[in-house]
Amino acid sequence: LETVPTIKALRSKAEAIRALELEKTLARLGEGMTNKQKKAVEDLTKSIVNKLLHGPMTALRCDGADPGAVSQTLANMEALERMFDLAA
Amino acid sequence: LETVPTIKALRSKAEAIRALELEKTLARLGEGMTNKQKKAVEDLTKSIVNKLLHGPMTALRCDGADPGAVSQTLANMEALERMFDLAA
Amino acid sequence: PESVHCQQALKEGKRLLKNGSAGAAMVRFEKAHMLARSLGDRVKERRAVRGLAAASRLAGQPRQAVKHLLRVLEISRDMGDFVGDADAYGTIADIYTDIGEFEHAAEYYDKYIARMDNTGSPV
Amino acid sequence: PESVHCQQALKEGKRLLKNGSAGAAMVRFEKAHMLARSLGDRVKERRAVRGLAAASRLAGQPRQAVKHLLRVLEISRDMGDFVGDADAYGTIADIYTDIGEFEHAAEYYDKYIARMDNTGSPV
Repeated sequence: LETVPTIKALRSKAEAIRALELEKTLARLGEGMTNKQKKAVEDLTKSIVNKLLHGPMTALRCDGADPGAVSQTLANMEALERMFDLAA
Repeated sequence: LETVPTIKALRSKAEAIRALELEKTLARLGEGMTNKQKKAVEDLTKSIVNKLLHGPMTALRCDGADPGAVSQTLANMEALERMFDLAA
Repeated sequence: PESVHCQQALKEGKRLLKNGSAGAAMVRFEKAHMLARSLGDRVKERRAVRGLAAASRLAGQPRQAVKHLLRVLEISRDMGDFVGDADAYGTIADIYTDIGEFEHAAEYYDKYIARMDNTGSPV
Repeated sequence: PESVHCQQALKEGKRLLKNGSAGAAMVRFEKAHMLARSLGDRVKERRAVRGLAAASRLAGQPRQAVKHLLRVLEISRDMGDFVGDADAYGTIADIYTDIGEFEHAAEYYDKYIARMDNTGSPV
């Protein structure tokens, strides 16, 4: 459960990047695109981010049953906080 | 320098995800898009991936001068290999 | 014409959300929701409910927001369109994190993680 | 007409690359390169050189591939278009990694990392 705020912070960091880049692209060429196309591009950005973050997110979740797994999950958490600059 | 193969493995993992998702989207709606639009969508996917990976990639590079930094870089490397399943 | 009004209400709701006007946004999304239901347009209905969730969250009504997001998941199931499910589960978990209910948050993050690798198909 | 031939050669080159036909791809990219230069079309010229880099790499000519990629970076600098620079530096580093020259790889990964956070502007 200690990793819950880290999951949220990592999600929000990734979402900020995704939303900003998408907005810049749509501002530049959104005029000539249909709503269906815009939606597909939005879904594309979401699925790339989701697939990329699947590994790190999984590494932040563990059952807590096995003490070895707990310490590894905490190591993963610390590494992710360092790497993605997720100071709480 | 020990982290060099990890950087390559992480790049290639991310690129595989990006290219596959982009291809799926373009196959679905590429017909109705101009070359300029396709290029912009491709650039969008690249810049999202680059911005997301900037932190982890930076964490894999260090001067090697400071021994504390070296051990932290190795810890980052191990965490990334676990999380992104980058078995060499 | 009703469809145009609905579209317009969604658009205004979104703009108000961005401005931080939770109450005014909620009114627009409620209108859009009503119109979408009378039109039988499930895509717009879902967008309206998603808007209601965001407006509730912004207005400091986290439990109401969760309720709306669970409704979003229900509509998606009816439609057989699961693309946004990871998103919805993740947002529910974020809300539980905000209010300190980490057990609930963890439960929903697990559902989020289970869906993030295979967008587009049910798990 | 020359522009169409150039476009076509690029397209065929790409398809051949996908099939793993390095030699045949190289011929197409060389043709595209020549046409692009005679047309003064720098965007197509860069695409052709990028194709030559990929084909060289596939053909087991890593140093040739690096040379082409450095040329891609030169053309980008001339054009003032730096969007693909992180990509090019990263690929050069990958090639050095493949041939075990980790010092060179590290040097180019540093350039790659310096450019990945601000795509579109020079560093």
